[in-house]
Amino acid sequence: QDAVDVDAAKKEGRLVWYTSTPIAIGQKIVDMFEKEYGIKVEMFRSGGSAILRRFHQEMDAGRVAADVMTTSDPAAAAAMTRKGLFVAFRPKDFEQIPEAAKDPQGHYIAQRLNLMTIYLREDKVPPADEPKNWSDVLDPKYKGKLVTTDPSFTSLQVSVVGMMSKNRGWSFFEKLRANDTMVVQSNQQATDMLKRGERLIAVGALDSYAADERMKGHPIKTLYPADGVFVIPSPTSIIKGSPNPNAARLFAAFMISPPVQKLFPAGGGYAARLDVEPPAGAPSLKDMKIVPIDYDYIEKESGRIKRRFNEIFQ
Amino acid sequence: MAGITIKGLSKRFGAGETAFAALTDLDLVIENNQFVTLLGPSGCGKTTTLRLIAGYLSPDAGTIHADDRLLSAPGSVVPPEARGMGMVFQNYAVWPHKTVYENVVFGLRLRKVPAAEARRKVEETLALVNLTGLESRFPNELSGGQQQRVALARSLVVEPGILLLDEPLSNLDAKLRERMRSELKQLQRRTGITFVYVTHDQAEALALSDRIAVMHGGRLQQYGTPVEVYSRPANRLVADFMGLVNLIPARVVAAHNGGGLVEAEGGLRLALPLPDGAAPGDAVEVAVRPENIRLRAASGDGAPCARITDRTFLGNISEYYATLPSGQVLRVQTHPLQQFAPGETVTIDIDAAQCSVFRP
Amino acid sequence: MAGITIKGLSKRFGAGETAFAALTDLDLVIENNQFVTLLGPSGCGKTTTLRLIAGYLSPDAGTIHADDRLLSAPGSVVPPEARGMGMVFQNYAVWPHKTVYENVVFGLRLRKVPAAEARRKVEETLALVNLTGLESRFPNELSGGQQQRVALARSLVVEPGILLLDEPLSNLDAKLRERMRSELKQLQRRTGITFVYVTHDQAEALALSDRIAVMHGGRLQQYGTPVEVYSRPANRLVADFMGLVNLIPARVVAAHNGGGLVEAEGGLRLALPLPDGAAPGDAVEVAVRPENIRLRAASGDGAPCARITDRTFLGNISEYYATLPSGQVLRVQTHPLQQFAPGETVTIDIDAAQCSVFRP
Amino acid sequence: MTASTPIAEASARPGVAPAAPGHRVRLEHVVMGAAIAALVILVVLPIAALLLGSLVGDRGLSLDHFGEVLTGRLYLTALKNSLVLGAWTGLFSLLVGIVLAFAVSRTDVPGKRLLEITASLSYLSPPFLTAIAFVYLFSPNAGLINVFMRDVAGLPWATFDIFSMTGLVLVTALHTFPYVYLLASSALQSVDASYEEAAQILGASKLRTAISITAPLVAPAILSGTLLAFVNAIALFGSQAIIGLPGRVVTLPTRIYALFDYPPEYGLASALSLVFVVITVAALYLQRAFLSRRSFVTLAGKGGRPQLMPLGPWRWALFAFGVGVFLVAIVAPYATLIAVSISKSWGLDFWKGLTLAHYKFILFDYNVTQRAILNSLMLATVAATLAVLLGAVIGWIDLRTLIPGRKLLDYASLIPLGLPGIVMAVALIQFWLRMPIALYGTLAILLLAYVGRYIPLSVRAANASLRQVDPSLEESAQILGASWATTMREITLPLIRPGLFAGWLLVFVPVIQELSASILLFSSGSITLAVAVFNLYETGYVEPVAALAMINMAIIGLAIFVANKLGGGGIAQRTTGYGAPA
Ligand SMILES: Nc1ncnc2c1ncn2[C@@H]1O[C@H](COP(=O)(O)OP(=O)(O)OP(=O)(O)O)[C@@H](O)[C@H]1O
Ligand SMILES: Nc1ncnc2c1ncn2[C@@H]1O[C@H](COP(=O)(O)OP(=O)(O)OP(=O)(O)O)[C@@H](O)[C@H]1O
Ligand SMILES: [Mg+2]
Ligand SMILES: [Mg+2]
Repeated sequence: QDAVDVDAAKKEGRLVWYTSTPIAIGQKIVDMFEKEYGIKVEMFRSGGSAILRRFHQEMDAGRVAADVMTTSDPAAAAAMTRKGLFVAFRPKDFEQIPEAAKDPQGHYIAQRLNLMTIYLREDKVPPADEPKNWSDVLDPKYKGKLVTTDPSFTSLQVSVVGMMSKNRGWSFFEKLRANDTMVVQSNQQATDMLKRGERLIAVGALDSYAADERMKGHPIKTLYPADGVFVIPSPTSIIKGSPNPNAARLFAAFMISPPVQKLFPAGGGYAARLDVEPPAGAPSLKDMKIVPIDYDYIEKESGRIKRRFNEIFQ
Repeated sequence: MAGITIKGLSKRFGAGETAFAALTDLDLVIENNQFVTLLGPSGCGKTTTLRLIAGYLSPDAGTIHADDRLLSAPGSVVPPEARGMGMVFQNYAVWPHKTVYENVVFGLRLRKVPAAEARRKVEETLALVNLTGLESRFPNELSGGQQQRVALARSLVVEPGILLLDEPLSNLDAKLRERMRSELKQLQRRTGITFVYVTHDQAEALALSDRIAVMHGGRLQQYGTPVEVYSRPANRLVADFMGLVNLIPARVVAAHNGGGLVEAEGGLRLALPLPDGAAPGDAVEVAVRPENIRLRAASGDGAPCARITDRTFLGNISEYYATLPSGQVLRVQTHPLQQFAPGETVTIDIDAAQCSVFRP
Repeated sequence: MAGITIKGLSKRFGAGETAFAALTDLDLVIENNQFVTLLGPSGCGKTTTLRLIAGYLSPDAGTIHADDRLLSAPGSVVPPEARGMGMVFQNYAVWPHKTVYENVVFGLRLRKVPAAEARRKVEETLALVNLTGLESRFPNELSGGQQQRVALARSLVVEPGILLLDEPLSNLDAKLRERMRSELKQLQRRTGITFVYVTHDQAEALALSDRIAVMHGGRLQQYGTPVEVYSRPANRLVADFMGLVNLIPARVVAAHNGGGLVEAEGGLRLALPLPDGAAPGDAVEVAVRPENIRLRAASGDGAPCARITDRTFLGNISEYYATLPSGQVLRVQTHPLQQFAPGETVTIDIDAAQCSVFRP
Repeated sequence: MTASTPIAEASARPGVAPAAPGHRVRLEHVVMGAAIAALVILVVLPIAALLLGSLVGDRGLSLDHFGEVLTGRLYLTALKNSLVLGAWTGLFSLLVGIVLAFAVSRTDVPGKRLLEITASLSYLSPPFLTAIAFVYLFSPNAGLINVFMRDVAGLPWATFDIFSMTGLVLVTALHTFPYVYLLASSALQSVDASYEEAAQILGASKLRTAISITAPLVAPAILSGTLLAFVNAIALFGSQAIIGLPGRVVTLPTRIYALFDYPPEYGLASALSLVFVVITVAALYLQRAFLSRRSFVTLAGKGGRPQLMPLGPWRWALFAFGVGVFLVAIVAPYATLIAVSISKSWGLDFWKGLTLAHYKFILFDYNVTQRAILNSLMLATVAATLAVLLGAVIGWIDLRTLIPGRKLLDYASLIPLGLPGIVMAVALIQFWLRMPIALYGTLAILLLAYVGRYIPLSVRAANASLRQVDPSLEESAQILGASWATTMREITLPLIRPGLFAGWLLVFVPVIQELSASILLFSSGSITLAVAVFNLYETGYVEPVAALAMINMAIIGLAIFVANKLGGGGIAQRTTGYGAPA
């Protein structure tokens, strides 16, 4: 377990956090941290891949702006670890994070877990019509009711599309296309389509947004397909050579502290820590079938995956 | 070919306090086949009159008849497209996107003249204005004078009874202008079309017109032949506008039946026709044109003397400033060969028959 | 006050095939205190010459000296701001965002003249051009003539040795123009500044200048006093440009020592000065100005006769077209009171001493 | 005032000092050199970098990227869609713009002020906000208007699918028609009435005159506006992402943007961007070629004011059309955005959940907003100022000097007009990532992008106002002894000040809204308002997005107001009407 020098961190006084954490939760984490330590956090919130692109461009330009980075792309995190861009850091409670969601040396540690599932408008889809597993959505009775996200703009979806196509072949998506599935840029847009009733079923979209809307009172129900959900960690890393290394460590440690971790289930998502309860009314991960993800494959093939997907859906 | 009768025509612009009477109570009879010019300083209402005749404006009072047809009256105006007139604009308004041929044939197309006949007519008209061979040029490939002839041809080809021209020569340089002037005059004589011509150049008006309507401040000042308006101006305004004029303050010494004797300060005495009702003792102004004063070497014959104070050589004319003993300065124009040096004392003869007398 | 000496000045515009010689080999000596006019038809290179003198253009060949200072030579040009000249532009170029006072004082400010002295000078200059009291007006609150005087005052206040004027009167109407003309002339006499004046109006040039440089096609045609260029034109071009002229084809009958006798078709004989080397039998052209032909009632005294074919009343002048038996048409100008009717046969007298003879 | 014949134009051009070589260095040469260098840095180098980037592949220099871009089905479809979108948008802009322009400047249609406001507001509204609003109104199943038509009015055929090429064209055209409108109406106002009167007195009816005389005379302006609409239409990223993607209408900008997703494919993106540059440059070239052939057209003269065409009952039809455009282009999107911004969560019962919480969130709780607003205001102010100064110098070089290649400069300054923001951003990234200076990720690179992207607007504005200042006004200062700098400071700049302020606003407004370049170039410290809006939208916070959008418009309105107060008035009246030959 690695120590954190709180005084040095306070002396640095600020840090820059690149993240794709949903804005409201991200903002809460920042506020809590600032309140706790008096250290200012400059949050750069954008889509997961926009964060990565920015980070890489800055690296190429010889500019390390970020101290801490949280994305939703474990494949990229693993690759960057290999390139030696991150600091190895094992904070307090490191062992509470599942093996699959962290680097053994602590180059990256999951901040939360993202479930890519199916969810739907329960007021408009009768229980009898609910799809039970992924291939059910190909049924023509769902024609014109489906929405999914574009892997070109949503990195979580790259893993879903990559593994689905690897396991089931591209015909799955061709049929999805034939079922007049709408493609949107982001998970939130998918939720939005459901909220307004434009589409009724989101296929391969982030569950926590559905939960968030559910809490606001929207009749949206998450399904956990029998043939497996995708669980993708959002890894947090400390950037090597960043301007505020101590504040970065303090923040990374803070990220997996119980108060922060409890924010996620409170917002409908899954915490990274094993000792934090799942969101209210949602099943525990132990009770679901989880599709294993081959991140090496995803990383190597991502360009091809996106292109193929777009060719099918254009 | 048609005549125009204008009765009591008035036009105001704007309303309320800013209303401005551009034209007031104009009476004008323009006879068939005549070349009539509206002449006056800028802003006197010439264009307004022309646009009323063309039908672009509707009068506030008065009527315009062409022959016996009522064209304009307050509230009922035959639109320009139904008047069968022609108009040549100051800037020619030759359509830049049409060739010469297309410009000229436009009016015939509107009249649905068969193509072959239209072509023949356009060719004839272009020949009339000396533009043969330029049919397929665009206006930007023509000189100013040629453009003006296109504008003319375009108006002439539809054989209007009346052709309105708004300062068509004002954009040309002196030489071209002089040439176009005589072409216009000949054209009018040849076609017999009634021309209503607007200009503020008195030389142009004198050279071209059968009759001149001198306007000022929206009112007609005089309507007459060139010689009448130049030599017998109805008032000071006309005298002044029609060319250089010396105005000599004088006093009536004797008056009889339309004529009389006046005396200016310094003893200059002239026997002249007098305005009606002039009585001895009245103050008047005598208007003398510079060419009606003659200079000769000083002689003791009792004729008034003057000293040459300035001299300007103008080519075909020499102009002198001759100062009378009274201090009155006279402008005199002579043949350039008749030379006097500044400082010289000369005898002056004033052609009293050519003078006009106005009450100041 | 300074003179200008121009030697072998040439200027071309464009390059390669489209190159155009705007000015070719100009030699001109402008003496101190003179009023010199560059006169010629549009495009003859007047403005180009003026802009070369001002330093806005650099010459391709030749030099310009002011007194003994070299101002321009190919590749080395003193910029306008260092020449100490003044210039009045055709459109006045009065700065619309500055008041009359600010316009005029600008040059003094640049010269760091103390405020009090600057104010005094501006006031003096404004008085000189009759603008006292208008100091705080903006140009849009001035008439055209007043604007022009502001432009003049602005140039004069810095006491330039040389004042360049590019068609300063061409935008004015006839009456104002005539007035400004005499004001300009008086101003030049009073200040003694060397004026270089550009115009294409020959009457203006004749009225104003000490010397006139007549240009055509980028070349100097004649440089002389107004009377010289009008009455003794160096060539046909000058004769034609300086005013109306009758060109009568004729043949030399006898020649002797600078003079001789020519005979035109139809038996018109004139004793005239002849160009050098003219020999009997040579074809020549005799140039006669309209005012140098006199008309009188037909007489049997052997003088040539002609028939009046057209007549134009121009106010201070009457113009006749008189056709000789040979068919040659002469334009004749007479005093308006001397009247002949079209169709009438008259006797003509040509003032041979005023004629010029050119080889065709 | 009069026809600008080639000769008149040529002789009105003063020969400025550069004609005399070998002199000591003068200030004007330094300034002009700096302006040229700036243009090279802003426009030429990034494009060169783009070219280089597109040629560098895995195996050294190759044309592989172009090969893929020009054969891949994905890219060809995007290309085709972009062209189709541009063409239809151009056509619609043409129709709407011309009808409104004609109505306002030549007829007695009532409510002209409303039509004018419609056009300016349409131009000012960020198109991606209109797109968001239209998704709420016209998404096929749940769009408010569609629901109303289908379920309440019982008119299922009267529904409209916004997620389609048609929808995209509609939304885009609402933003681009003002180009045609503005250019056409100013041209219509400057057509000398005597051209029309000449046709009338020959017997042509009003309609005939309009068709065979007026329309051809203003054709150059209309064409120019249409091409601007075309070029802008294909460059707008925001609306194409929001409406195009769900409608499976993939376009070049969305394709390029996707190629930038992690891991980015710079080579392909650069090649695709160049395809874009070629299209837009070709369009601009066509436009210029067409216009230059017609530059002889003589507009404006000493004629009277044109008469207004009495339309009779048709005026009400035209008025209804104008009101229709107003409703669709202004009322519908703004009403929607306002409604969304004050609803607790869109989709639930609207009247039960009215709240200002979203305004509070974005203004006070979400710490990005304030920074974004400050950044945007600062960037827009600085960018507009720089662009205007640069534009003034470039315009001056073009109009007042004889420097060889000055036309090229003018052309270079026009190219960015056809560069979609995203392409500009790619070019800048390609270039500045290779440079030793770490510009990337700073406000400076955004500034470069903005100035570079909007330089055409300020150059045009400066050019137009310089044209109205007769060169002799400068020359007369010169001959009195004023140096170049003095002449500029005392004469030229004060005279073109109103034009420069107009140009300033012309740049300021789009910079505040700029999304497509910013989205690639911003970083944590340099986030801008438009990016903040888009980020919120991308992560689904639609209600705060709507609130932020309203704040965005408020800022733009305020900025325009302030700039007008500072720069308008007074001098404009004094200088207009000062007749100087064009
Ligand atoms: N549409 C109008 N509205 C207001 N005033 C007008 C209008 N048209 C003309 N005027 C005014 O009416 C007066 C007469 O104008 P008009 O055009 O007839 O003058 P003009 O004699 O043709 O002068 P110019 O020689 O300058 O062309 C002028 O004072 C002018 O300002
Ligand atoms: N900058 C230029 N480029 C090309 N040609 C020019 C330029 N300036 C003048 N010219 C040409 O040089 C010739 C002389 O021009 P200049 O301006 O000196 O004529 P001008 O005698 O002043 O005529 P105007 O009376 O019409 O003003 C003209 O044919 C003109 O077209
Ligand atoms: Mg008029
Ligand atoms: Mg000139």
